Amino acid sequence: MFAAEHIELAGLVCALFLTLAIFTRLIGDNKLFRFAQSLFVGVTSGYILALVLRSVIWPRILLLVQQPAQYWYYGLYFVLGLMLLARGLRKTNALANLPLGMLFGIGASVTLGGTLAGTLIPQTRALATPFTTTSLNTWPAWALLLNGVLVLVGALAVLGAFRFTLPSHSPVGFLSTVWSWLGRTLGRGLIMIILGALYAGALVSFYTLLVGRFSFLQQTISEVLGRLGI
Amino acid sequence: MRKTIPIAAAVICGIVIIADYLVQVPWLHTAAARLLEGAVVLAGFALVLGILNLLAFNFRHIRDHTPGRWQSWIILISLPITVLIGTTFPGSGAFTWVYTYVVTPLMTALGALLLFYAVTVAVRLLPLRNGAAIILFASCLVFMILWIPGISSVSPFIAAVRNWLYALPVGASMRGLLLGAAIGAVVASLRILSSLEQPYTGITEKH
Amino acid sequence: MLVCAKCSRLNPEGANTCSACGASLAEAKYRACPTCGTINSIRDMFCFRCLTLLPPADDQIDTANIGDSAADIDLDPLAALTHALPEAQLDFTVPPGSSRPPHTAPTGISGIATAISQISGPSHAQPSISRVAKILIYAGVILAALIPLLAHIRPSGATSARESVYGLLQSLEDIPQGAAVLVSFDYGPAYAAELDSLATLILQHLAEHSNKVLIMSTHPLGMANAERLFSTLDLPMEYGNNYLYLGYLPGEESGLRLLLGEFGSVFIYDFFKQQSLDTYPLAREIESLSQVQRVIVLSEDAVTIQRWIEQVQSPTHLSMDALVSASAEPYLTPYYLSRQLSSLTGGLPAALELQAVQKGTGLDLGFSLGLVGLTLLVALITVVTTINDFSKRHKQGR
Amino acid sequence: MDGSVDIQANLIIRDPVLLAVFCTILFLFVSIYLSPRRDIRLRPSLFLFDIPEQIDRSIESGKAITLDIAHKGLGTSGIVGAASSFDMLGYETHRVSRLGRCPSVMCADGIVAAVAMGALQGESTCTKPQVLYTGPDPFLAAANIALYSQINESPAYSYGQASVESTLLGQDIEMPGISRGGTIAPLGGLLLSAHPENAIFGAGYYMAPIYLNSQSDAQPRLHNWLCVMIPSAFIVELLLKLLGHT
Repeated sequence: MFAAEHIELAGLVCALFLTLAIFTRLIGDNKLFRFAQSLFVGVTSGYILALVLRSVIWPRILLLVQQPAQYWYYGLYFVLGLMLLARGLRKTNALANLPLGMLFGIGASVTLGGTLAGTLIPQTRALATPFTTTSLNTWPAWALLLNGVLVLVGALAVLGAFRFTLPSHSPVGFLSTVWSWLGRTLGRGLIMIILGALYAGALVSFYTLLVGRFSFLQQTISEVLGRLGI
Repeated sequence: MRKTIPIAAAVICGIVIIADYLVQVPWLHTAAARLLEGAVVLAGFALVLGILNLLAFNFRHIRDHTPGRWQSWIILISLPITVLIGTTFPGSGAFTWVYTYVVTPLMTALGALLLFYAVTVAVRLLPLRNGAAIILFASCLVFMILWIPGISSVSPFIAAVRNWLYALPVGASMRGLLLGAAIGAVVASLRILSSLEQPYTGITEKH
Repeated sequence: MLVCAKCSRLNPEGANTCSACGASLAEAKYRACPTCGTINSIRDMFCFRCLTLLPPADDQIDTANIGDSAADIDLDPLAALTHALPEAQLDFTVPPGSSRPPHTAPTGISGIATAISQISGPSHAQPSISRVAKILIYAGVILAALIPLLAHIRPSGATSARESVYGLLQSLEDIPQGAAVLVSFDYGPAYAAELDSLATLILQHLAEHSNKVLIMSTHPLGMANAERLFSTLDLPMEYGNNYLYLGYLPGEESGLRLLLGEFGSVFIYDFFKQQSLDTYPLAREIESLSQVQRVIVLSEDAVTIQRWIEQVQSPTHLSMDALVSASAEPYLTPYYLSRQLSSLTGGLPAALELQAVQKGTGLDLGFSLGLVGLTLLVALITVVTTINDFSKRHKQGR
Repeated sequence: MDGSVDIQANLIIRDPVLLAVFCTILFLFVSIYLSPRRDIRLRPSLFLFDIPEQIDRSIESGKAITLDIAHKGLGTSGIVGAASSFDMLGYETHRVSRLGRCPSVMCADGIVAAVAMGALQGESTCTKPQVLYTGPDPFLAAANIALYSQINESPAYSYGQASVESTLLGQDIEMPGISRGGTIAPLGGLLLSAHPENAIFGAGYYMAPIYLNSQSDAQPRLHNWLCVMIPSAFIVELLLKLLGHT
């Protein structure tokens, strides 16, 4: 058998090789990169599948087998799960409609409840907060008020940029036109500003990842060379 | 039948869970929890279905002698081996080894590559003749400067600017964006729950 | 080259009717670039891909297409950036008889400006120039990423940090001694370089204050990440008594909603030893979220945090700290401003500042210098490309 | 939990505001969908109006039609967002199948993949299932899409929720004509910079289907009403708070 340190050394060399194989993409498309990519898809999919089998499905099978009277509903889930797998074959295709219908009902209601309770209501209420709070921080009252107005106008302008119907000629049409105009001008400008902020954040984030990889390469190369006695 | 039962299932499950968000009734809560757990288990089965699909897809490539099928071979060999290690020796060193020395370097290296592409796309976006791209890049540069660690030590003014930028232009417009997306999600969810939209029964709309 | 709106054939500029189907070309909405053949909107002045100046559109066509509806079309929030149309990248087959004009060399001002502006063009059009620009940019990026490894400057004196760092410190101080904390590692190994330092600082703080830590993940690879991080740290914590790996929670929104119930019914076995949760004293003591005093989520993407807020924070009103990748921080700002998040900290810059503030020392400026380098690189690209763009427009004006 | 407990005694409203808002939205939803059709003038959107044309041209140029639907995920999160992609899929399948071909679909979500499989198997012209599951992680999806494009013919047109990671990597792989709608919002900036041609995000993502299927005028109307509700709710909140304070 191999000693533990040999296995670790093999791992380090493997990690080094795979990292460099991915980085060869910078030079151009090549076989080495494609090899690494295929391996990535195979191993990672396998890893995630093993994890799900082990931590989601297997414990529930055990519970069902050990205490069928208490955990009978797991049996129902497994039947539904097998029906979902029937989607893979054309003949049994329609069987999957039932579990999928269930999943869509659950997914839509969870999204609906969560969005209402967690985003739509609190964020709308937060628009009013600056107008009613007096002891928020050291800001003077007029600055707080101005800030509140600007936040309100900004948020409504961005919302106005996502209107999908043209203003009608009804009495409310005028307000609608103004809102659309606000969205077209201020709203779009603000969208560009946040896109810039997101872009900057992403650059910083990816920069950190690259620096992390470079320091990994530096450490691993010196460690591998050290262990090999070079 | 092929359509009615799934639609009924979707609507009933939806009503039970949404009711649990609104009111607190013990038996309703239990029913909702059972359904949610079912969704978690079914999500696991969906992954199994997905992986089977992936295997079938690659198997077809090998059978059809597609050029580049050696890549499919790698997937078809490495995937079952990893699953085997993971399920038969779950807590073993072998599984950890696979994670540490194969999955991690591959994923991190792919992540690190992104910086090159992210910087390069700047070149592509800029030569648009309107002011929008200019605003985007000006804002990007300002925010990048504000990200530099220790920049607040240079002057208290910079820290104040950063706070203001996050509180006002970013905070306000992001809130607008979130509200817009939330409205979209609410409308789409209601359409599914009211079975106006039923993608799970197969393609319904004919154009 | 005008694209017939009816049959998509290419017709020479100035033609009135399509040579293939006879439809009027006044309806045409797109035309092909004479240099690279890319299809552009008829309203565009420059080719989207190669920046060649497009011939001025016929007045008649302009009015027919733009007319009154121009303002409406621009209503699209992104229309400002969407001049180039998706067909731009489709390979249009040029009908026989009309051959593509010979490739003409670009007439940019300086070599590098042209090179950089050409980079996104089709590689077969100007491969050599494009490659030079690509190499320059890649070299710049590599150089910027090497600075933190080479330069280690640590000035004396304390560092002052951004507000979010103080917010996080305050928020951590508010956790009572010995209270139960749920930490979710919702990031994969790809973002470990960014979030590991923050995770380390949090875990050390919790260990020092003898908090009870429950660890879970909604990312398939998150638990393995947490395990790896714990194995590298030498924390005075005992498994099962001070900390516990609850495990991986799939199902995303549904899973998080389920978390409001008892832990034992969601995570049947612990992740580490695959034993029933009841076997651990910590799990017997803390059975559900109602006994947890604080939720700390480390996440690589913003949507995960949003989901946590929507499904867990809003019904329970628990205090929640979000430690995210730098790319996600702006997205979550409204939640911080509305107090749904107790603190919001993003990226390695915040982690470095947090370290410096905690130790009361100066900051290692290596990373800062590298980021300055990257900013300069982006600024350089911006300036060069814009100058090139303006010079082309100027020439066109003359 | 005893099933025989008195429901009345145990019924507690969790959050009165949530209940009120939900009831208002439900009322709006029902009344708008029950009311007679009205003429709605949709805002012209270059991207969305062009979809039919894009599909036809892709077929003419002999490229594969590929949809990339659903963001990363292992659960129910992608479902609502993907619902708008299914309309696109139905539309596209119908259009392509007239020519005896079948679109390819890539999904990063197993549930969405299952729906797409059913949709394609239901079409008589699609002999082989053309759905590729790309895995629950954005990097996995990116690698998978890349492999797909290297083995197969390159995808020509794609629509759906995409993560920045897979978009950026996909761009480098030079998939011709890849064009994606944004996710619900994250990192729109990068997505946009990778594919400025036609990124849509935010509310736009959910509204895309109405450009394909003008049967329903109710969806944009409901959307508008909900938009109007936000300033109204702000005013109500402000009044309530001011009255409560004074």
